[in-house]
Amino acid sequence: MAVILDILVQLGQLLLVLLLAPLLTGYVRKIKAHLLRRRGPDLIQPYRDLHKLLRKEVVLADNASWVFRTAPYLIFATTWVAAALVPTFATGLVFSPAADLIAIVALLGSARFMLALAGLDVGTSFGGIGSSREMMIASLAEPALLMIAFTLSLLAGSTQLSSVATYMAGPAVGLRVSLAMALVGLVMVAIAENARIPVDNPATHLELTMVHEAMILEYSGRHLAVIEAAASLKLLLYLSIIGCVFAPWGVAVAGEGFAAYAASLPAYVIKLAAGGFLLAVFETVIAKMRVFRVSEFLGAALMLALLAALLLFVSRGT
Amino acid sequence: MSDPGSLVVRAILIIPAVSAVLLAFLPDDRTTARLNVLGTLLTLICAVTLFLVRPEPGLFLIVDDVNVVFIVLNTFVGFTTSVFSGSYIAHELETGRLTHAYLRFYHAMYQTLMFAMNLALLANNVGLMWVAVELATLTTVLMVGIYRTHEALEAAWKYFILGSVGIALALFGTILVYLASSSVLGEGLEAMAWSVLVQRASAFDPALLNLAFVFLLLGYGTKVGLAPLHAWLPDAHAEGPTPISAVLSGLLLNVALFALLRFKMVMSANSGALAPGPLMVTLGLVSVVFAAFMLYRRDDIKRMFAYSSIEHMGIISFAFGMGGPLANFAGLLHMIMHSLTKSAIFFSVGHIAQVKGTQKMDDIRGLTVSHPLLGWGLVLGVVTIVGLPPTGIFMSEFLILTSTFARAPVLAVVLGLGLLIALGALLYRLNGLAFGDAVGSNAPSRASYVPLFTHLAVVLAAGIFLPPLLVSWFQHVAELLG
Amino acid sequence: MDSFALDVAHLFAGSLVLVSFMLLYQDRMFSLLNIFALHAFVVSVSVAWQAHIQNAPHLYITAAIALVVKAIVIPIVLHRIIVRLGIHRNIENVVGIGQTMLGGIGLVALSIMVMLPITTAEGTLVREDLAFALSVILLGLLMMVSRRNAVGQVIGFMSIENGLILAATGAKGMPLVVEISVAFSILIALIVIGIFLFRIRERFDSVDLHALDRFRGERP
Amino acid sequence: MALDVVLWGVLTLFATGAAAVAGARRGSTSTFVYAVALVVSMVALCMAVWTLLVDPAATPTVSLPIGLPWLGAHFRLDALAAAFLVVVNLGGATASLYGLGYGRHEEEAGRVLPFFPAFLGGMNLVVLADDAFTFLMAWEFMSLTSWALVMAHHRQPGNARAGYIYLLMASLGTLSLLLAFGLLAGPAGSYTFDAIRNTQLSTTVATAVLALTLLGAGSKAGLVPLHVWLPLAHPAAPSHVSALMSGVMTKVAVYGFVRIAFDLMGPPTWWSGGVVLLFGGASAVLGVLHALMEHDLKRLLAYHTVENIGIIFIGLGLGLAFAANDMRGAAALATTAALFHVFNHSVFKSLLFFGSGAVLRSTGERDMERLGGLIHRMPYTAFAFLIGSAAISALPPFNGFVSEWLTFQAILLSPQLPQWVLKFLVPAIGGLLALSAALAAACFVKAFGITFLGRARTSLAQDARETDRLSLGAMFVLVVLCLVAGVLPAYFIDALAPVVQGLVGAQMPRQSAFAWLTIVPIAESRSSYNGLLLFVLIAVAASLAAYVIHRWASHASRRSAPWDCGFPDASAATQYTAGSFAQPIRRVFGSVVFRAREEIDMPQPGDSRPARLHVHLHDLLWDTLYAPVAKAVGITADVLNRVQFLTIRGYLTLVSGALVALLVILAVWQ
Repeated sequence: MAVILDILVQLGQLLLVLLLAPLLTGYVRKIKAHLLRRRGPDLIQPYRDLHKLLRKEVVLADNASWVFRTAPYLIFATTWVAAALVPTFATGLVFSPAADLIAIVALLGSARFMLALAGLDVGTSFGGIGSSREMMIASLAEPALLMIAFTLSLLAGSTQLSSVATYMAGPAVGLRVSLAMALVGLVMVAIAENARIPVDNPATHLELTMVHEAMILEYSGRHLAVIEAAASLKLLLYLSIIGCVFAPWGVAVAGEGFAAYAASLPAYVIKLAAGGFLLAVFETVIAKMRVFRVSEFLGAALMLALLAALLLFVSRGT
Repeated sequence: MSDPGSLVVRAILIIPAVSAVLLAFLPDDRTTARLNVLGTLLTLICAVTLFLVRPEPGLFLIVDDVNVVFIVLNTFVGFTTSVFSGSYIAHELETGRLTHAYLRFYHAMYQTLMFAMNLALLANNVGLMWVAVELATLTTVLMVGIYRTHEALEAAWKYFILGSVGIALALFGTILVYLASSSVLGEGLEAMAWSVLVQRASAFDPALLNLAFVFLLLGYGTKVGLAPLHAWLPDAHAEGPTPISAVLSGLLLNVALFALLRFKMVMSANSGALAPGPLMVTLGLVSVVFAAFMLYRRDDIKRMFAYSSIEHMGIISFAFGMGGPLANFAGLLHMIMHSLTKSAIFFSVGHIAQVKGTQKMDDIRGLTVSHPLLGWGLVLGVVTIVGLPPTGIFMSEFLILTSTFARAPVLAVVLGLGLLIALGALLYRLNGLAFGDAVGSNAPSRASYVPLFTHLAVVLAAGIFLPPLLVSWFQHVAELLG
Repeated sequence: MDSFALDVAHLFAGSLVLVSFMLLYQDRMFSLLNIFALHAFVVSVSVAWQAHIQNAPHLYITAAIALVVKAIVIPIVLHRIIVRLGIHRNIENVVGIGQTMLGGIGLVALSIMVMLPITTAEGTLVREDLAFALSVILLGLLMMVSRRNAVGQVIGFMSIENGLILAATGAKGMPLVVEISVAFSILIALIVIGIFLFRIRERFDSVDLHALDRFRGERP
Repeated sequence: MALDVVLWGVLTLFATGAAAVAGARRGSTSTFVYAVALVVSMVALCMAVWTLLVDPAATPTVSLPIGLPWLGAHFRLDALAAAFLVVVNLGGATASLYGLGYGRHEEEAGRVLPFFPAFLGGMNLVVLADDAFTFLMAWEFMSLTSWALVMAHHRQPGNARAGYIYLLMASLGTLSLLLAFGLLAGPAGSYTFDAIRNTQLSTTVATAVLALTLLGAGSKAGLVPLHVWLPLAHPAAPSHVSALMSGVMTKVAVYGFVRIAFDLMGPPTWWSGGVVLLFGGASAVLGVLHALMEHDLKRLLAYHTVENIGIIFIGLGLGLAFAANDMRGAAALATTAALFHVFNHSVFKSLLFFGSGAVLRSTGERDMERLGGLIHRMPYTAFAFLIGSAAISALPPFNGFVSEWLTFQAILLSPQLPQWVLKFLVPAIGGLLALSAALAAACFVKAFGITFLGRARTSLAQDARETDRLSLGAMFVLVVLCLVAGVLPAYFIDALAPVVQGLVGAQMPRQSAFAWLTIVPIAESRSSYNGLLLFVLIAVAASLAAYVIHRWASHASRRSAPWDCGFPDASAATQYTAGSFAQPIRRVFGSVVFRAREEIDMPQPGDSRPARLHVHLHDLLWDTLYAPVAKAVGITADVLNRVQFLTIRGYLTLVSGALVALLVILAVWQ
């Protein structure tokens, strides 16, 4: 009985992230528009877009193979599962032992792998550009992320996000330079991974510097819809990770009952809102950089993460 | 001396001697090759019976654990080479490189050489052995020059001069040994008999023995082909008829080394004498490394394998120089394995050079395509000679290297690198010779494959299984070698 | 055996070394032959003396062989060859005579040094005889090394053989087999050298080994 | 019993090889040889699995009166041997199955068939050997037979050189192992492994042995900088042999290292772990970077072997470091990770080579730049290759991820190491590992994407046909294994427990006992992973999404020309190529690692010749390590070669010089 209840809560999180993700995307767009003194689309505009796309017919390129057609669903499913395994409103949910931070990173890697292949499938030059650059970015972002995981594990003795969150909420943490560096590194990686400015521009289509959009250029209809949904989920996932690790306040622990969940849910939404706001501000004040500067950007993230880990040794003094 | 054993021993000497005389005078060249084979076969059969009956040692001749294996090896390779020689010489007659008169001479010399080598191995008298080795040298000098080309004459001349100097040095060493022993054993034949020398060596004057050994090492070492005394060897191998190259590398070098071994036993039986080990190790290492580098710049296929023989003689000297039961055993094993393998290589090389009409390696390519049996025979031979398993050479090199490394790591590393460098050169050439598109004549070869593959099979079998009898003999000899 | 006999043997051995030096010193073909004949003669006398004092009549044979073959026949044959080939010019030395002599003295010193620690029952004289024989051998080698001309080298080689005979006869009671083998090898050496010289004459204009060296395998 | 069966199997293999020499010309020989190899491998595989699962404690030994006469040949089947026997024979069985189909069209059958079973037999013997002589004999025999297989297609340009460098490096490796055993066995020559285990080594000797073992086993395994032969030799062989060489033979080399470093040498030292880690890290990153620059499909795979060997050695190095500090649990984790990766890599590398073989067969091309769009022509091969790519890129839920994840978990334990050097080194190695994993994914996007996706770049790719069923069968067996080992790793880890127990004296917690088959290396609060759950969740989520959308939203689709931002009907030549795909990464890493230089040849206006882009890459390791050696050998050979052309007088001088020198020595010595 308890197991079924646990699973229900887990399924609840699955639905929650799925429902919240487009809202987050819409929210960030809205804030950005406000910052540019535009009105911007509705908060729920992403839902409308998805709905519209889902109902449209798919136009497949002549050469598209089954990889092209199955990839969207796999990308979506993988990202969704990954997002559902990150502690949002509660830690220690029943499926959370299925994947620690490293596994979650790897799941995102799987999604990216499929996406990059899909970009190559039709055999156009734009798809190739996107895939190639995406993999270059990932090749730097992933190590940075893993080094951050290393720093956290060093501190919390775990890569399990639930455990990390519990530890970070506890009194033993204190203010640490390492953590700040890890946070900055993580933010940089999140920006790169989510194709945000300055690494990529999600709102462009005719720019030779585009990455993510180049890969999905050939997608249409429901395929495009699930890919967009996956992208939103990914943004949510990263904000959730940052939230649960660096702002682990108000997170319920699994099994505390629905009252606790009800209390922690608003905290989660507030965290997302704050994160989204900061992202929008950041994106507004900074300029897009050349593709080959990205490696320096991410290299800095990697260095920060490494420094964070090494500083930890020094500050711990053991 | 009328027991069956001594009869056999005499037969081993008489058969080749009689054959030599017969072959020198019989005119019909069709049967001479067969007679040659028959003579060596009979000698081989007699030699094999030595495993069963062993005569009492006399003052002139002896059969003991030390030489019995080498006698059988000698007659065996002599026999297989004569088989090979049959088909080789037939081709030489066809192409007109040899005339009938020279053929008679060749066969007579071949049997004389067999006689001389058997005598050297059987001799229980240092003087007699010296005479036999010299006889063997002289016959091979004549055979090396048999083609009478500029190169052949020059090679023979070089061989003759260097060999004669070697002879002289070895004789001086022998005289010194006699001097050392006669003051203890008294004058006469006793003072020159192995069996006595080894037993009484502890009483000899060490200083005299030391001096003697220096001369013997250089004298017989010239025959062995140790660098820097090797100069005659590559050219003699390259310019003479290939059966002679096979016998030279396979047997004569061994016989000379065998002579050195006998003296080394005397040395190690005398505690006051200079340890011969360091000298042999030095010469051996120099030979290995030198020959290994020399292999890289060879164009002539036979000369290349001649250098490989120098390398292997170096390995063997090194092993005996290191001493100890393992290294000595390995050295003995290596002598046998090398002689079988190298002669096998020359068998295939001989036919290859005949078929392709050249000894220049740049003009020989893709043998496994054009002549699969010869080509693969060569591949097997080279793979064996560089010490790849599962052959006897791998076993002996394994023992030498592992047993040395624990005692003298630097030496083992130098030796190992030398082997590796040689392997690099030989494999590099093998690549060109055996693989790729075939170049040159594709004419089928009327080769005798039996000797080639018999040798290779024996070497392979030895790598997997050594007969216990052989092992116990070797272990006994290894003990004597100290 | 009295010490006088040994002293005489010693004298002969010493004079052989002296003759070896004379050989080294020569730079004319014919005088080289003559000195070699003298060399062989000294050996022959020395062997005969040994036969006398050791009471070993078979050594007389060796002495006779040395006298007849090496002191008479070979010089004559070589003389003819030289005349026929027209190579009776000066011998080309690799290094100067002076340096060669210096080297020779060094070699003699080396032989004596090497022989010093030897202790035989017969005493010091045998030791010095051996040292002389070794000197003759080393000087012969030096001669082979320092002469460019084939005839010179052959003579150098034969002087080595003479040194060997000296050593062999000095070793008391050494079975006959050794002497015979020495003679035997000399005989064969001569035959073979003759054959080669003949062939070499056939194909080259001189027996100077430089001509041979031109026909080496593998030289580009 | 199991050991006897395997040894008989090996004998059967050798006999088959010998028989194949005789029947090489006949067509049916191929079927016969591969069938026998398949059966024998299957039997040996069953025996090994049985030993590992049912009876790992029993270590049967057999001693045969062959080999070194007074020693005999010793064989022993312990848990470690059984584990590697599984790898060897799984690879052998699938390669034989693949060969049944693939080998039928072999042009040089006579050069493949005799050596294939012998190669398999040799690898089995290495794993079973229990004395130094038998071990080295089998080891070098394995090299020799694989060399022969590399030389099978000797007429293709480059193969002869590949074979040459291969055998030379293999011999270098054997030589150093030989010397290592010389040290281990001591001057008395106690060559049996039992005797070696019982000897105590001094620190100096242990250092030398470790260095020599790294050199010996590393050169066979393809550890940087000893890897130069590997990308040349592996691709040169027929593809099923490439699979064996890359997937299995390198593992046998790992076995050799494990056997000596963990088993024979006794307690390790911490710095040995550090050294191994360094080599492992360098191999992982350099291997994958080289692979990224490579456009030859098989060579790309071969470079990936270097990378994966690096990952395995990282695990082994950690195991050594932990074991040296008596952190048994951590050592068990690291070693398990390495051994599991051994298995995993053998599975997916074989799979990928099979796939590349199928491509090679149907197109005759290995150059990716001339392929493309094969997914339409060879759908099954493409699917299998895709799974293999995902697995080797360490993507969940496949097997490659699990072992890399375990390695990461072991790395995360490194702060507990007392040595400061290791404390700093291991995180850096972790960074390298992460980098290599990410680059591997990039590389396989390239490999799969350029080869199978997009449009055909040449008519060869256009006319490709799907490969035969037997080959596909072999591939799909491995596909299933990739997935099974990925979603149910608990059983595999448990199977390795006795092996690890024997090596480091501890084992990981029993994994199959955890709820939901989650794998938990240390403790659940620390880290855990559940491939099964992820797989099920992803499968359900994807199917659900697809079902819901198709049911309630839309399922209509139509075909049309690609959109491509409005560019009309571009030719296939405008696709991204392998070179252009790798360009960003080349820009980022290449300038340092490869001294990459791009040269643009742009014609003047009016000039009608095409513009060209030349990319120059340098293999710095080759340039700095190998080329100078080759040059030095060449110069020495030239100098010494003058001795061949002296006059007789010159030679006589040498002889006299030697004599005088010896006499002088004698005079001085006395």
